[in-house]
Parts: sequence; structure tokens; C-alpha cells
Amino acid sequence: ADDSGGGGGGTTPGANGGQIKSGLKIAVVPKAVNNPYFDAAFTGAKKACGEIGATCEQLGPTEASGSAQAQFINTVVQQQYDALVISAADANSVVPALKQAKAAGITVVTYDADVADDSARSAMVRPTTSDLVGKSLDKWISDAIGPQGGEIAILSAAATAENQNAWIAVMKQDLANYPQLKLVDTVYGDDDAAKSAEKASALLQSHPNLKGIIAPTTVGIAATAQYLSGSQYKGKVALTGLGLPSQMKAYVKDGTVKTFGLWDPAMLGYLGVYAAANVASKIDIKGGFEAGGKKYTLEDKGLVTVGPPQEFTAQNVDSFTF
Amino acid sequence: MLTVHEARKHFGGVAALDGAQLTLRTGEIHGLVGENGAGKSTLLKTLAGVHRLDSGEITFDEAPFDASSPRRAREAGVAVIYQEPSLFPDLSLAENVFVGRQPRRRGRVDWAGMRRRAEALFAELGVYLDPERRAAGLSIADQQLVEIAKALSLDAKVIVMDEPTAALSASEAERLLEVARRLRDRGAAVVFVSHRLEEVFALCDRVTVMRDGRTVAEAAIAGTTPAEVVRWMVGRELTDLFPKVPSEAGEVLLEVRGMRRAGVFEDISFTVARGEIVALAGLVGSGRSEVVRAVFGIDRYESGTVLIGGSPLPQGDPRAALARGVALVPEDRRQQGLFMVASVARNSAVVVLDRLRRFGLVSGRAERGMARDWADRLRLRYSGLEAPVERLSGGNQQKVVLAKWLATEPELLVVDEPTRGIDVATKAEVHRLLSERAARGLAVLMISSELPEVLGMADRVLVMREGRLVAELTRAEATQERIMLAATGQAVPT
Amino acid sequence: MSRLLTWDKILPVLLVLTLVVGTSLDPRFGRGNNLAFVVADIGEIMLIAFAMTLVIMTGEIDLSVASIAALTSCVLGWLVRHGVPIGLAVVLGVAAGVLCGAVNGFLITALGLPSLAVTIGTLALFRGLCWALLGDEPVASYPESWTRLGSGRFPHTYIPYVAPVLIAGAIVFTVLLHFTRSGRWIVAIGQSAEAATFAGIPVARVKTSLFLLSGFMSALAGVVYTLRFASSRPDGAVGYELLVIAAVLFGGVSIFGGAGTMWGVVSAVLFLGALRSLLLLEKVPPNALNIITGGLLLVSVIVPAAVTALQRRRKPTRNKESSCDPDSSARSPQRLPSSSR
Amino acid sequence: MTTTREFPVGLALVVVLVGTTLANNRFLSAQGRVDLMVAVAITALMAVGQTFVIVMKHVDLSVGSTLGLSAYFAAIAVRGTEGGGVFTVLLVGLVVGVAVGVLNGALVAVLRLPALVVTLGTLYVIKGIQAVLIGPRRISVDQLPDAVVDFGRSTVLGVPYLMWMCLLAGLAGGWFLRTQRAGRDLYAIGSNTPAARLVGIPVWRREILAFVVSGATAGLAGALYLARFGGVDANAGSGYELPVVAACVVGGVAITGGVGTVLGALLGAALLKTIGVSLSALSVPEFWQQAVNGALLLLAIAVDKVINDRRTRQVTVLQEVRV
Ligand SMILES: Nc1ncnc2c1ncn2[C@@H]1O[C@H](COP(=O)(O)OP(=O)(O)OP(=O)(O)O)[C@@H](O)[C@H]1O
Ligand SMILES: Nc1ncnc2c1ncn2[C@@H]1O[C@H](COP(=O)(O)OP(=O)(O)OP(=O)(O)O)[C@@H](O)[C@H]1O
Ligand SMILES: [Mg+2]
Ligand SMILES: [Mg+2]
Repeated sequence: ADDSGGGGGGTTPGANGGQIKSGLKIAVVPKAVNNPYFDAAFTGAKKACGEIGATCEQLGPTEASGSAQAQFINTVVQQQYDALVISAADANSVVPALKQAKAAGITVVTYDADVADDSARSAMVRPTTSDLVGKSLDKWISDAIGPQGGEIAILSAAATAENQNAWIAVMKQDLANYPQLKLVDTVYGDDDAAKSAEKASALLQSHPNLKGIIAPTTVGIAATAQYLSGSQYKGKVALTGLGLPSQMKAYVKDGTVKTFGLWDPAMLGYLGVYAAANVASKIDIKGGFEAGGKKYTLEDKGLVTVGPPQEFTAQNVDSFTF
Repeated sequence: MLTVHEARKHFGGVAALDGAQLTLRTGEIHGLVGENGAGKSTLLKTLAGVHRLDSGEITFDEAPFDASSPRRAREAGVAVIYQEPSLFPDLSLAENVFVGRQPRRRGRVDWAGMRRRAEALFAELGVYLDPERRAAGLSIADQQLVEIAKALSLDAKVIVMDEPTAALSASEAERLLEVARRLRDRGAAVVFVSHRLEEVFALCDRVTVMRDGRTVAEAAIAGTTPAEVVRWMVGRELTDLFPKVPSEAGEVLLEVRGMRRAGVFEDISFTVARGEIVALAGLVGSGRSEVVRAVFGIDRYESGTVLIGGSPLPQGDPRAALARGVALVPEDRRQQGLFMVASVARNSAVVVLDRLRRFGLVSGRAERGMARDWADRLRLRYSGLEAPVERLSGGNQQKVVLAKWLATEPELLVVDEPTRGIDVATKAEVHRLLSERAARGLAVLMISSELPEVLGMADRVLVMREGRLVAELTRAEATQERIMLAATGQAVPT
Repeated sequence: MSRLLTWDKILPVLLVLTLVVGTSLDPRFGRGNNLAFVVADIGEIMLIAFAMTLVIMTGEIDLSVASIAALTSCVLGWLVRHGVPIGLAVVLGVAAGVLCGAVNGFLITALGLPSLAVTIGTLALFRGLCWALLGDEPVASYPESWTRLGSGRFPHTYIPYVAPVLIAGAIVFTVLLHFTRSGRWIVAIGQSAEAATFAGIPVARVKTSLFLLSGFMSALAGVVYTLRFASSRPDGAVGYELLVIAAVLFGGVSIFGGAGTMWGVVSAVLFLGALRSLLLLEKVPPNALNIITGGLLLVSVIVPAAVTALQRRRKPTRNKESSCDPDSSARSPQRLPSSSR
Repeated sequence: MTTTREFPVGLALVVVLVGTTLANNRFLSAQGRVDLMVAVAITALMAVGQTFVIVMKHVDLSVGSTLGLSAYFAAIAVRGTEGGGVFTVLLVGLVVGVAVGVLNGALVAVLRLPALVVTLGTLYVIKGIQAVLIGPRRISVDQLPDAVVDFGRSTVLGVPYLMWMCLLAGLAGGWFLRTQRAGRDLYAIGSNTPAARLVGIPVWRREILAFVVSGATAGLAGALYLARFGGVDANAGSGYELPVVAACVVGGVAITGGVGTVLGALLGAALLKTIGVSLSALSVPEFWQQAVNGALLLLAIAVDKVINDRRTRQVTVLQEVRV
């Protein structure tokens, strides 16, 4: 990349003494635009850019797919951005494109969803560890169902969605600690409201004794909640998962959902930009970097973790903006 | 009652109408004759509201006649039977008759009533068709009859028939003429287009003759003769209509043995020799086309064999037939004979592409050359080789079909109604062409519903009835009534 | 519309204009690097469009192409995962695609089912098989040496490895459609299948082989897709069928068959790809891209219609005739085709 | 004659229903019935309109996008307002749908453009507009009046409102196509357009009518979608077009034009959805369901064809042996 981007004025203290260049051009590429979750993440990115005097743009496909993202990665290359912060729609498809971007001298950082080949990016900002997510989901569902336990099922996003699959894997292991819970089925709503709702109703038909559903996807949980709250199963079948408070308010209040969780998507964008900015300014972040006055360390494979998932209940659900 | 004055109509370069006149009186049958492309259909279509005139005027009962759309024309009382029947394959025959004007009761289509009225009309025409049947699969003749029922149902003041008998056999044509007379006696004016002058003279009160878009003569039938009319049409004396060249029947080329297709035809066995013209006569619907379709490989048959030069021809494979020198000029030029949107050149080249290939690639120049050559030989009236054939008049289209098949230089030429809708002059040419080629050893199998043609051309006549061969007559034996007797099922006096 | 100025002749001009204007607007657009990406990016669409053009020319349609591409990719992946050498896996994958084409061809020509209906069905079936095959485990274990073929370029040039394939395809298919007997047959069938039968054209055989060809080209696209994105996934290439059909129709091919040109389609695909890249560079919001794609498709049919309309205005009555003159309408049947045929 | 055309589809539907119920008694439990009917309602409603178009040998691929767009407008029309709203939602949906229908119709009928190309174009255009308007701002249930949300779930006589809407539309459409001249005109046009012009049928007006009806049902379907899912996002309705066409085809509405009934289309839609749902109820493995679904779809098309052929052959033979 041409370092002219760094030209001029004020600078912000990086981690190890280095200075973050101002005037960096940073591109944020979500899995898909038109998605509230990524929209929230982008607000965080903009905040960070404001702080470090960088300019940032969000550009991404309308349908979440790696092949569609490739076009936007190319655009980023042609427009000679300094850094690219991307959530991979699927872990593999974008790898070749990202490598070309890297070869063109663009700093690549992934957020929210990582790529399979960690040599394709400098760092990955993940919301939290798969371990934490999986375990909390199990905990929430068992609390919701109660000690008597019973059959549970998972309603996920696309069958090929990397992070969902990672969480599901953890859930399955961790269920060993909940002998009263029995995972009977896993279905996929492809993050499509209609399909998710139909899958939910199908689940309840094929599993008469189903006691709970885990939907680790913002679209899936909202659709399932909408179905349950209007069906005879309301209150009888517990539901938890990962969802946006703004969309779930109604269902928490009417008792369809007791507890669900998420992290603040904004933090993903925020840290993503900081990590990228540091690397783009030739600052070595192996030892970690500073953002918003807080220091974040890099685990192995360049992972940065935001923190434990935030728990939402009737008490606190109103107090969140995303 | 209805007059057309100085009608002019151009299609791009072509002047289809160039000062045509027509005067219709109440209660008359008015013949309209002329060579192919003379402008008959175009004139009629202006009455029907299909075409608008470039200039000229039409008056109806002394008032200017507004034929700006088919509906207007119909409401004004003009019913048209087009040269090319156009039914709705998926609708019942009853609905075909009344489409757009279905009888209603309490604001709803009255299906029972519609059926009854259709039955009545069919009875009046002596048509034996089930009004509930879908129109899909009707033979041309049956379609034509439904069209006529449609026109009848309108009981219009002016009824225009564009070559209604072209597809009909003698008996059916006769029935139609009856209907026409009845309409006249009801006080309607009937316009009757036909290339069969004997019909025109049998039926019409007066006749208008067109040539090159102009009206060249108008006369009372009583006051004229076929010869004179032909002279007006052609603009010259016409030589023999059936220029039969005597030819020696060579060795047998086509032999059909016990061919059968349930419900369509039964144990069909016959032969055609080189240099011989064999006619296949019979009423429409007797299955003649089905037989030749099966021979050429369009349809399959359940049993029997077809031999060409002694060796069997595989079933259902037109390419094999072509390769063995068999050519079929199909009965239905618009659907089967031509690619209507394609150019004259493309149409006449499509069956001989192999011969037009240079290094495996089709040469457009060779294609056009060949087409031009044939167009000239058949005196085709065309605006250009690149013009789509749909722009040609009926007769000229038929010429293109012939050109296409003759170009394959066949040994056996099967022609199904080769002169349907063709004017006398062209007819004579086609006939000359056929007999000349026969004389040079071509074997010809000809389906024809025109007995004069059959008698004039054939060395032998095969008669079909209800899917069976019921008689074989030598040129000497063959006479009008013998053929009709056989075709209609009375015993044949031998 | 007039002989001289037809849509398929306008398209190449549009393409060149886009390249010239685009580059002068924004030099980055004209960079070899970007153009190379555009070419690679339209690769799959172009490959499928070649065959789709022929299929549509005969008056049929194939909606299952994207599913076939995906199935090829999944078969390929499944085999590689089970230790089959990749070269062989590619061959078998393509074979699978051709088999899919055979299924379409059989259902359409042997059973006489309408292709639109059939390929809506096989679209679902083949995609379903993808899921059945790989489920939630995409395959990405492809050797660098192969994936480079998908995303890489000839050394020291901008030319992507697919480019020669596309050029060869363009030449072969242009010749096939416009200068060979088979090409004439395809056009003829599209103009009137019945007349074609009477002309001794083996209609069923031609159509069957076209669906096989469509299967083969889709399979090829599937392989390219797999290498370019270094992975096989059941939801790969979703929705490509409409993109391809849109491109072919935009290329001036008549949906009723019997009319169209290969150069029209080729320039259409390139034009759409170039335009898209240009718009993205100019920061047109992705949501607006759909509007433009659709708008262009409409333009491609409205413009010719408008031109004809203008010519009509000079001879006031033309369109009434071609519209309702029974003798001048290729689609008004005389012997009505019985629906059993 | 046409009645027999629907029979096989109806039969298949019954078989699937009974079979699945035997295997899983919950399938037609009170809740099961409601879920099934709600699932069927939206596609079936669009199939009613699509029938009008396909009978004319056209096709309307823009219905999915139309659904999405009208759902959005319906949503913002009642967003925030308390109480009432159902009527507004339906009305707005209808209006938007009609507007799209007029656009399609005008392009196809007046400019004589091929419907598939036109509606493929409008599919993209409208989809784009929808996305631009909604962007990431999904409209969720708490922004909608309860009345609307309840409308999506409540039932009368055990039948959901959504299904009632669909049935009403079906009745109206069926009545029109069967008993009205204008309705019959559609069949004539689809069967042989030039001939239809010759007998003076106002073809272009009928074409516009058909597309308006299709648009209208898609618009209503948008309103129903909003009520059922208590929200709408940028992708709502995408990919609905092919299932709707498939439903018509399976229901015996020939894409070659001129044949088919609303009843058939309704049955076709019901059959396809029911199969889809029953696959889950029969616990067919998740990853096999789509494949099985596609195979059954093909089977349905083939069977319909075979039966229809046999019928036509009988008719033809009948008239061949006449004297
Ligand atoms: N739609 C059209 N477009 C262009 N030219 C046409 C059109 N219809 C007819 N013509 C031309 O106008 C002339 C008259 O055609 P028309 O069909 O009226 O002749 P016709 O007397 O009916 O011949 P036939 O006896 O063969 O039916 C012909 O030269 C024909 O090529
Ligand atoms: N496409 C078709 N589908 C079904 N039945 C048909 C079809 N064409 C003809 N038939 C029937 O087959 C029989 C023979 O048809 P056709 O009229 O061709 O006999 P023909 O002797 O060839 O008469 P023509 O004088 O028209 O050649 C008739 O009963 C006709 O109704
Ligand atoms: Mg004529
Ligand atoms: Mg015949």
C-alpha cells in the first residue's frame, strides 16, 4: 500500500510506543449488509475511526456468501485502502481473495467470523470464546427448563456457518454436565425468518416431548420466539440463544424467552478497527494493543477476545441500544 | 350494400392492394378470384379490420364503414372465415364457436346453453363433432368446419370466406356450398374466394377478378366463361392445366406391406414405381396423411414394413428416409412445411445443409445461391431472399415448400395436397414439374382432394376410406364417380 | 427492428463504451489488475451462459444449472475428502454434472415434460443432493497447486488462467451456433419444432444433447468455482441460474427461441461484469446494484421494442398486422398441435 | 373435463395428509393444522394470482419481490400506531401489489415484451428498492400493533385468518375464470393469442388484468407475511417466485398456456407445502429433505403429464373413429 495514507498531522499512542497513523483508509466488510447485527458492529467501527482520525466505509454483499464477498475484497484492493476488516461469510471461500489483498499490501483483520487459514489475516477479533458461548447457552437452557430437564433441540443459521458450528460442537460436549438434558435434533433456518419459523414448528411436531430450543443466531431466535409466542407451546417450551435485545424485548416481556445473550457487536467493529490500524501503522501488536484506554492481548493464532457474553433478562433488556 | 373503392395497401415495398374495387349486393354470392398474391386475402382482411387501408374508402349501407378493429367489423355485421383457420386448441369446440360472446345466464357463462347451440350449428352443417371435445388434434378440415360454424353463429350481414374449400374434399365442399346458398337466401351477402373455378361458377352470382392488387374485371357469372376469367386472372391464354407427360413405370421403388396403426389406418399395402405418379384419394379424415406421415417416419406404426428399392426403411426416422431419397411435402405448410419467421433462403436450405457445407461449415453464399436458383425456377414472387416467408402469399409459400423438397433431389416424392390454395397458373406449373420429373424417373405419391387433379395427373389411383385402402384404379379405369363411390363406401363397379 | 441496428450489435459498443468511459472516469477501473478480476469473476456465468444460449435458442430453458455446478463441486469435494486423487475427482465431478444434464434431457425429451417445470424440480433435487452429500462440512482441503488455477494468473501477466478457457469457449460456441449444421438445426427447432421434424431434423436428439451440454458447461463452471474459492460447499453458486438467464436474455436472445447471437451474449456477460465492478468502485451502494441489473434487463427489451415502434410510426399500420394478421403470425397453428405431442 | 385434471393432485394431497398423520399423530393436531394452513396460505394465495398469468402463457417472476416490498410499506403504514391496523395493512399491501401489477402488465401488454424477461427485470428492481428502503432496519414485532400480529395467528372455526383470506381469493378467482367472459378470454388468449385478437378479444386489457391480479395477490401475501412473522427485513420474500410457479404447474396449470384452474393451483400449493412440512414430521434427515422434496416435485409433474396425456388420447381416438 502507499503509505501516503499516513501523511500528516496528529497521531494516537499505539501499544508499544508506536504511533497509529492518522488518515488511514479502513474498509469494513460484513457477511452481508442489511443485517442489524453488522450494522451495530459498524457503529463501533466508526467510533474507533473517529478516535484515530481514520476514514472508514462499510461495503458488503446483500446476501451472505463468500463468493459475493470476494467482489468487495477486490474493490477494496483496487481502491487501495490501508486496512480491511472483514467478517468471513464462510471460512474458506474468501481466503484466496484475502491473500491477494495482503499481497497488495493491505492489512487484513477479521472480526466476528474468522477464516480457516490464519496466515490470511493479521488478527481476529472474536466476540468471546466458543467455549464461553457454548457453555452459557447450555446453562441458560437448563435454567429455563428447570431441574426436571427433558429433550432439547438446536435451531441454527446456515448449516455451513462456521461460528455457529463451533458453538454447537462445544454445546454438545458440555451437555455431558447436564444429564437431564437430551439433544434430539439440529435444524437450520438459514437466517431466514420464514424458514426458521417453519423449522421451529416442524421441530415441535417431530419431537412431542421437546422442552427447549436453543437458537444461536439473531434471526433464528427472533423467528422462533415469534412462532412460539403465538402457539400453544408458549410458556411450555423454553427458548434461549443469541439475539439482539432490540428485537427480543417483546418476547422477553411476554415470557416466551427468560434469558438470552449476546455481546455488544459494536465492540467487534471497534476493536477490529484498532487492531487493523495498529498493524497498518507498522506497529507490532504481538504483545497486544490499546483501545479506548483498555489494553487487549493477543492469544495464539492472533485471536483477540472481547469478553464474556452479555446476559439479557426482563430486568436489563431495555437498557441496551443494539 | 358494401363497396370498396380504390383500396391501396402497401407492405414495405410490396403493393398488396393497388386500386382494388369490390361491390357487394344484398342476397348475392360474390366470387373473388385471382392468382396467388393478387391481394384477395389482403382485401378481405381490410374488411375484417385486420389491416387498415393506406388509402381508399369502404362504405357499408351507404355509410362509411369503420373497420378499425376486428371487433368493430364484427359488430358492424361482417363475419370472416380466414384462409388459415385459427382455433383455440385448449378450448372445447363449443367455446371455440362462441369465444368472446359466450351465452350468459344471470351474468354467468351458460355452459349447457352454449353446448346446445353449438350442437345445433354442427347439425345444420352436418358436422359430426362432439362440442365438448378440445380442438387440439383436429384435422384441418374439421377446423375449417368449426370456423364456418363460428361465422354462422354470428348471423352476419356480410360473410367472407377466404378459400374455405381449399382443405375440403368434394363432398364436404358441396355441403359448404349448400350452407353458402342458404345464407344468401337469408339475405346475407357472401364473398367467396376460391382457386377452383368450377366451384365459383357453380355457386356464385357475380365474380370479381383481381390481378397484382388491382380489380381487373367484375362480371355476372351468367355473362362470362371460365376461360375468360382465367384470361383476366393470368393476363394471357393459359395452356393445359394438366400437362401430363406420358412416362413408363420403371421397377418398384416404394413398397408398403400391411402397415397398421390402431385407430388411424389398417393393413395398408401398395407400391409406387419409378416414373409413376400414384394418387391417394379419399375423403378428408380418411387417414391419407397419416399413412404418408408413417411412411416418411414422422409417426410410428404398430405393424407392417416399408421397403425402398427392396430394402426395409427403419421406422420413425425421417433422416433415414431422406438419406434413402424420400421427400415429403407436408399437408400443412404453415406448421409443418415452413419456418414462418425464417427467410426464404433459410427455409429452402434447411434440408440440404449437408450439401451446402464447406470444410464442415455452412456457407451462407451457397445457401442463397441455391435458394435464388429455385425461386426463379418456380417463378416465386418475393421481396427478397432475406424476407421472412410469413410475408409471402399462401400460394407463394407453397412454392417455397416445394422448392425446399425438390432441392433434395429425391427419388420418391410424396406430396400431400400439393396445390392446396394455389392459383391455376401455379397449379399448372406444379403439375408440369411433377410430371416432367416423373418422366425422368421420379416416383411420385400424391395425396389430393381435388378429383380433377387426381384424374389429370395420376397413372394409378388408390382410394382410402376410414383408414383402409378400398380400391385401386388404373388411369383408364379411374372416373369421378368410381372414386367417389369407393371413397364413400358403395361397391366399386369393375 | 432494422437489419442494421439490432440489440446484439449495440451490446459490443456498450461494452467498449463502458471500458473507455469507465477508465477515463476512474483509472483504477482500467487497471489490468481490476480487469483481470472482472474476467475471472464472470468466468462461471460465462461458461454456463454459452450453453444456456443454445438451450434458450431452441425454446427451452434450464433453471438447474446453478444446482448442477454446486453438485459437481460437492461431488468433487466429497471424493477428495475420501482420498480420491484430485485429478480423478475433477473428472468424476464433471461426469456427475453431465449425468444431471442427462436427467433433464430425459425428462424433457423422452417424457415430453415442459423444461421450465422439469428444471424447477431438478434445481431443488440437485441442490438437495449437495446437502445430502456434504451437509454441514464444507471441503477446503485443496492443494495450492490446483487452487492457483482458479484464482491465479499467468506468471508476469494479468491474464487469469480461466481467460484462455473463456476465449476458446466463445470461439467454439460462436462457430457452433452460427456456422454449423447443428447451429442451423438449433435455430430451426426454436422457430418451429414441428416443421423441424418434417425437415428431418432429429429434434429430440438435438435437445437432449443440448441439455447434456448445459450439464457439462455447468459442471465446468462448478470446477472453476471450486478452485477459485478453494472450497466445496452445498450452498455454493446459489441463485446463479437467474443471473445467467438474465445475462443471456440481456444479450438479445429471444425467450421464445429461434433468435439470438452468441456475440450478443458474450458482450452482455462482459458488459454486466465490467459495469458492476465500475459501480462498486464508484461506491454505488450494493443494494442499488439489483435495481440497475433489473433496469438494464428491462432496457434490453424496451429499446428494441421502442426502435420498432419508431419505425412503425413512419408506416402507421404495421404493428396491427404483425399482431393480429393470422397469415403473418408464426404462432397461429393450422393443424392444432394436440397437447399429447 | 378440467375437473379430472385436479383430481390426481387432490388425491396425492389426501394421501400425504393421511399417511403422515398415521406416522405422526401430532401432524394434524390442533396446532399442527393451524401451522400447516398458515404455512400453505401465503404461497397458495400467490398461486391464485399466478394462475391468471400462466393461463395466458405468461409468467410473473416478480411476485417474491412484490411480497417483500408491500410487506414493508404495510409495516411502515401501521408502525407505532396502536390498535386497529389490520385493514390498513391489507389495503396498503393490496395497493402496492396492484401498482407493481400495472407496471408489469403495461410493459407486457402495451410494449408487447416477453413476460419472463420483464418480470425477471422487475424482480431485481423491486428487490433492490426493498433493500434500499429497509436496509439493516428490520421492522420487528414490538413496532407493530397487536391487532396485526394477532391477525397472523388467530383462527375462526379452527381456520387461521390467513387461510380464510387465501380461500376467499381462491373462490373469487375461480368464479371469475370459470363463469365470466373476461375470464374465459384469458384461456382463449393463452391458447392462441393471434386468434384471440381476430375474434376481437381486447388482449392487452386482459393481459394487464392478469398481471394486476397476480400483483394484487402478491401484495396481499405481503400483508399476510407481515402479520405472520411479525416483521419484515430486506430479504423478505426473496426466492418465493419459483415455488409459486411450481405450485401452479403441479396443480395442472400448464405453462404452455390455455389450461388450468385456480382450484388446481391451490391444491398444488397445498401439496408442495404439505410435503415439505411432512418430511420434517416424518423426521426425514434434515440434509435429505430438499432432495426428497425435489424428487417428489418431479414425480408430481410427471404423473400429471401422464394422466393428462391419457385423457387427450381418449378424446382424439373418440373423434377419429367417427364416420
Ligand atoms: N403481412 C404482410 N406483410 C408483407 N407483405 C404481405 C403481407 N400479407 C400479404 N403480403 C403481400 O401482399 C400480396 C398479396 O397477398 P395476399 O395474401 O392478399 O394474396 P392472395 O390473393 O390472398 O394470394 P393467395 O391466393 O395465395 O392467398 C402478396 O404479394 C404478399 O406477399
Ligand atoms: N394432429 C392430429 N391429432 C389427432 N388426430 C388427428 C390429427 N390430425 C388428423 N387427425 C385425425 O386423423 C384422421 C386423418 O386425418 P387427416 O384429415 O389428415 O386425413 P387425410 O385423409 O389426410 O385428410 P386430408 O385431406 O386433410 O389429408 C382424421 O380423423 C383426423 O381428425
Ligand atoms: Mg389468400
Ligand atoms: Mg391429411
